[in-house]
Amino acid sequence: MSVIRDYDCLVKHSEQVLPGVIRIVFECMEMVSNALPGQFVQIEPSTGTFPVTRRPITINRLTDDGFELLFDVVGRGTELMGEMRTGETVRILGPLGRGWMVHPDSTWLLVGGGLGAAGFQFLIDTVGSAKVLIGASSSRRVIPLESLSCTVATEDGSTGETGLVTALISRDLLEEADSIAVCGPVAMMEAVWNTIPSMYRDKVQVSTESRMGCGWGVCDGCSIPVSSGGYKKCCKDGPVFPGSDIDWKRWKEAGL
Amino acid sequence: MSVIRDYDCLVKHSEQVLPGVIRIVFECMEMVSNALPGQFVQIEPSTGTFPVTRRPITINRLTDDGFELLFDVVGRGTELMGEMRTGETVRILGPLGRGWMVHPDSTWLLVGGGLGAAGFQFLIDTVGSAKVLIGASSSRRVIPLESLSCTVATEDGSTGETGLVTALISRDLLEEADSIAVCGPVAMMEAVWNTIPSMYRDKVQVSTESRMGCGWGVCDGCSIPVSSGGYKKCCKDGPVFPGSDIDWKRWKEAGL
Amino acid sequence: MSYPPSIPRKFWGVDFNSPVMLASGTAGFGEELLDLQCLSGVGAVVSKAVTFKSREGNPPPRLLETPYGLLNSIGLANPGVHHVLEHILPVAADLPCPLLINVAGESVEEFASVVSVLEESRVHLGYEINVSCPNVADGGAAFGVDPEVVLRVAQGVSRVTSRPFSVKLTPNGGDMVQSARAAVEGGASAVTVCNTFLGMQIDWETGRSILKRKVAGYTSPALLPLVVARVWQVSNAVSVPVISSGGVSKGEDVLQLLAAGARMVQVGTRLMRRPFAAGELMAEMKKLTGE
Amino acid sequence: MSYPPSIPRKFWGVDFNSPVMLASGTAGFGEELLDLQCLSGVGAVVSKAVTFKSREGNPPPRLLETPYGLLNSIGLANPGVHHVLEHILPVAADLPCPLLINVAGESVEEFASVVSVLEESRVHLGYEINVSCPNVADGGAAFGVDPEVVLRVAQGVSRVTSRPFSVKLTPNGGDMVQSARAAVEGGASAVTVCNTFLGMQIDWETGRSILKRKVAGYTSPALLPLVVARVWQVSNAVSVPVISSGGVSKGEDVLQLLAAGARMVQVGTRLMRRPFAAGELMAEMKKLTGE
Ligand SMILES: Cc1cc2nc3c(=O)[nH]c(=O)nc-3n(C[C@H](O)[C@H](O)[C@H](O)COP(=O)(O)OP(=O)(O)OC[C@H]3O[C@@H](n4cnc5c(N)ncnc54)[C@H](O)[C@@H]3O)c2cc1C
Ligand SMILES: Cc1cc2nc3c(=O)[nH]c(=O)nc-3n(C[C@H](O)[C@H](O)[C@H](O)COP(=O)(O)OP(=O)(O)OC[C@H]3O[C@@H](n4cnc5c(N)ncnc54)[C@H](O)[C@@H]3O)c2cc1C
Ligand SMILES: Cc1cc2nc3c(=O)[nH]c(=O)nc-3n(C[C@H](O)[C@H](O)[C@H](O)COP(=O)(O)O)c2cc1C
Ligand SMILES: Cc1cc2nc3c(=O)[nH]c(=O)nc-3n(C[C@H](O)[C@H](O)[C@H](O)COP(=O)(O)O)c2cc1C
Ligand code: FES
Ligand code: FES
Repeated sequence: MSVIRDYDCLVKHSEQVLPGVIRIVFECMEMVSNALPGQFVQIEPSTGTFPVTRRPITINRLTDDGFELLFDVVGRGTELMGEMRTGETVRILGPLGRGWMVHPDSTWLLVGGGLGAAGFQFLIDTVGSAKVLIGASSSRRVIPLESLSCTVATEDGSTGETGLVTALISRDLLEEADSIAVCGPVAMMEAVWNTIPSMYRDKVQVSTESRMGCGWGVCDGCSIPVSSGGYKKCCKDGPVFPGSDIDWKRWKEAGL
Repeated sequence: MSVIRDYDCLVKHSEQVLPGVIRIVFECMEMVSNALPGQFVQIEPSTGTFPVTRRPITINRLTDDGFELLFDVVGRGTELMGEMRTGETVRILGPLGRGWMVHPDSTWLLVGGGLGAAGFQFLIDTVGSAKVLIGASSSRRVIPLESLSCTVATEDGSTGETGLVTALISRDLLEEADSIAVCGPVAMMEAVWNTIPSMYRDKVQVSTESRMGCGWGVCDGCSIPVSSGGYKKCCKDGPVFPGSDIDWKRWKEAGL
Repeated sequence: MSYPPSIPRKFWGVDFNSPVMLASGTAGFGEELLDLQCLSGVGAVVSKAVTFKSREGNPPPRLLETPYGLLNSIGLANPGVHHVLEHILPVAADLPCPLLINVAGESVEEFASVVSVLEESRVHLGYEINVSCPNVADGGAAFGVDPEVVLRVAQGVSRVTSRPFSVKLTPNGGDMVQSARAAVEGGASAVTVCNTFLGMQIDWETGRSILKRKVAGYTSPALLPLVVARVWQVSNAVSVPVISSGGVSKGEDVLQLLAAGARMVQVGTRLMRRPFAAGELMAEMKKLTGE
Repeated sequence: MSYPPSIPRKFWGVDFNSPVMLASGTAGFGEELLDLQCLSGVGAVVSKAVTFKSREGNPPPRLLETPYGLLNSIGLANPGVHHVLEHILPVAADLPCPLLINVAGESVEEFASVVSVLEESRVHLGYEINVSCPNVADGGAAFGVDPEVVLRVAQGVSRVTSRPFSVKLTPNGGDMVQSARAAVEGGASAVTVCNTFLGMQIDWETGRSILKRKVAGYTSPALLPLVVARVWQVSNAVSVPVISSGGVSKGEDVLQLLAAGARMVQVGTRLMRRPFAAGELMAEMKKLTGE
């Protein structure tokens, strides 16, 4: 298990990569030696009193001396994070949670929806080769990914195929993959899950999201409904779960 | 009675005149035509949510197109005010309260303690000639005043006479004055009041201070104990009162 | 209620023009509002508390700002009901909006006595009965914490007036829903939810409270969720309209309280910083709702 | 107490090393604290609530951040007392500081039943009896609002344990001072002042609350004055020590609560942002008091 620590991380670089989507590169050697793909960090958005909790963001990739985050500005916390500038120091707790279960030498299929693909880069960099399918509303929501094989579908057809990411999923791809990683909005993930015939579902892992309090398992605030009944903690038992663990119906009801 | 309005005032200039003492010049023509010496304004220290009340500051002097404030940085509100920069716009309510009762052609004696002398400039500019006595802990607390006659006493002797301002008060000065204006910390004002023989006390006006809510008479938060029993409102009945109105004993008990 | 809500403008069958009321104790009797001309957007003014005899109020300091709010310890300072009737209400007659008189007392009987005297005036529309003050005659706890006492206070007031009145409940103990039900049973035409939460600040170096009465009324925009919850609970339990009081600093806050079940929304502390708050809130609401 | 106060380090005759306790529900059972090595400055850990049977807790979302605080609707999720005894307490045995187990129930009897089972373990020092949860067997109001019920709960617990226990009171109704007295009469060795204030946030456009249970527990640094007032009132009324809970985010806040009469000070929500809050608070306090 990786060692969780609370770091003062230096902002090395910050830029807007798409409208409203920010990339920040932090310096933190310890994270390089500790973090695993699919893990996340808890960022303190401000040095002031509010907000009272941190914000969870998936590690998008590791760099030589730190790590990179990619996030959407959707509210107050991410707005403050978008204002972080080179040279500033930010309090970041991590690496947190259980990432993708990476089996050596396995062939990966990655299915991402919009910003849900944030974090895939780390997985791609780790597993070596992977086929990636990305769905987004438009080209303005397709995050940059360095991958040998990446197919894109946009709802407005502004780039790649026109339509939903589910249309890109073929039996061949499912057959060929040893592991299937899915990450995106709940509705998109459920659609992908439903598209995948049951015989392939054992290969599926999904990365979940929930509003978080602590991020390290103490507050029980981040529950994800699981198919065996009850809940698991997104922050500690997840965020990545076997797809079959999820109770999709109850999760959608949460309206997250 | 002057017309109270809530103005968006432009900061024309801001500087530190003494350690921790700030002078800000605001543009506001309406204040020039309305304000009277001894009146104050209520400043909104921040555009954020906190603090929830404004801060009362005496108008130190009028300028050609606005007014000037002089204040001590003592807490959060004044700290924020000290950060106001040229070109910013600040919400200011005023002019507020009853100032000095200025009788035409009268001879004035002004007795100020430390920052209590803020506001004297406006009075001096209005009454033409006045003798001014200033007491302060050291030269670092003697605010600049343009006056033909100004005597200073400092407790540490760093400028002017060594000692308290009460030592500067002579029977001649009291005799000669038609009006005596006193402003400073409560303890200093009481000492001055006690130094002045009863035969001269009718000439004395004092400028009071209290923690304020509204500043315009609605909240009853700024009560000053008066000698007839009960309280008067610092913001509306004052801040300037005849010295004989004050119940010094009860006022000191307030520990303001 | 349908969502998003439209901005209500009628209350007790009267045209209020705005759902924003100025809270008791933060707008005097309205005279100063006329001077300052800050009545735009004001649906109604609630006067500061009136008692039978004059009260000089608590010794200063009466206000203390904390990092996120304000403590007040005014002590119901007021010149007494007869002075109010003779000298203040005639001036308040110029108000362009309805006036409610906030009535306080130290015994169950005092409330009705104050109202009886005020009945002579035609200036005010109705009353707000402040049962959050300590019941001096009966041990010192606030009237509002005991539904039985609330019932008697409301019945007493009902007996002497046919004007509408709201009972302003306390969040400091008791069961607000039960007290609200008692107020309605006693004849209240509305309930106000709620008066200030008890709060205190102590200087750790000296162990002393700056406010002489130590415990004071605390207000803060950060208390909005507490008020929303109580408005929601009470408005689901009683048939009369709920007037909210507490936590408002933005137009959005007013809309949230309306959505929670309030029919009128008071604003108090915000006036300390923004005398023109009512107009500002209305403008913000209109922008948000596209009205 | 002498002022400025020195930082207390003993409680219930035991060396706590620090007056800072981690509040129930914000520190699990302490296992994660061991992993994270964030126990420096922690005087004691209070576990999350334990009930007799396992409870899966409320449906998500369970947390909602508001502009100035946090709403939580966890619903006492826990694996039940037997699981806690067998699987969790053995791990918590490694904690370098005392552990109190927070006990909840839906009936007066459940509290004592839970404590009886836990008596088998030697890991914990004592209990915190959470009477702020709804009394399902008796109408649904919190146990804590009725001093008579608090007395019975405390007596029930006293009968089955000789370990010290604190009764954690609710600020949402009733009379906290009376409930505190009842707790002491029933044998409590301390009272915790207090559990979360009920709060709610509604989306005005839809009229809906994001949290399914609608009304939730609200915490915020802006509530500190409310907690200070209640700690002061209760500590002046009872002979047992008061543990404060609520509103702490700075070392100064802890000192203020100690000055108000608290003997131990819990920190909860602050841990969401600062897992190392206890150590940070101790460092700030030492700097302020020059210790
Ligand atoms: C494990 C995990 C990893 C994540 N990784 C990324 C990432 O790599 N890139 C990215 O852009 N976002 C990511 N998110 C979502 C991100 O945490 C939220 O967008 C962020 O917390 C919103 O904060 P805010 O203050 O800006 O928004 P708020 O003002 O708090 O809310 C704005 C909107 O965001 C939603 N939201 C708020 N908090 C959360 C939360 N904790 N989880 C999900 N939705 C939330 C609300 O429902 C609301 O609609 C991740 C979330 C989790 C749980
Ligand atoms: C009518 C009037 C005119 C004033 N004119 C001036 C002036 O010209 N120059 C100047 O420097 N100061 C003046 N003051 C005092 C000034 O208002 C306070 O120093 C200021 O409000 C402190 O705000 P703060 O947030 O910085 O301090 P806080 O953090 O609120 O408090 C710091 C200290 O200031 C004291 N204080 C806080 N509020 C007030 C208040 N309303 N009145 C008095 N003391 C207070 C407190 O007791 C505390 O010791 C005046 C006050 C009044 C009532
Ligand atoms: C300075 C001040 C004085 C108050 N005086 C009274 C009063 O006399 N009677 C009363 O019922 N409420 C009084 N209150 C409570 C307010 O009417 C209102 O209920 C409370 O401030 C909550 O609203 P807010 O958060 O908008 O301030 C007073 C509040 C303040 C801040
Ligand atoms: C996420 C969360 C869960 C909580 N769970 C419990 C609980 O199980 N039992 C309990 O007595 N209090 C619970 N509380 C209340 C805290 O123990 C504490 O009393 C409260 O949060 C006030 O302290 P704070 O302002 O420092 O957060 C919980 C609080 C939070 C924020
Ligand atoms: S966020 Fe606290 S347990 Fe997961
Ligand atoms: S400050 Fe409100 S009445 Fe004077």
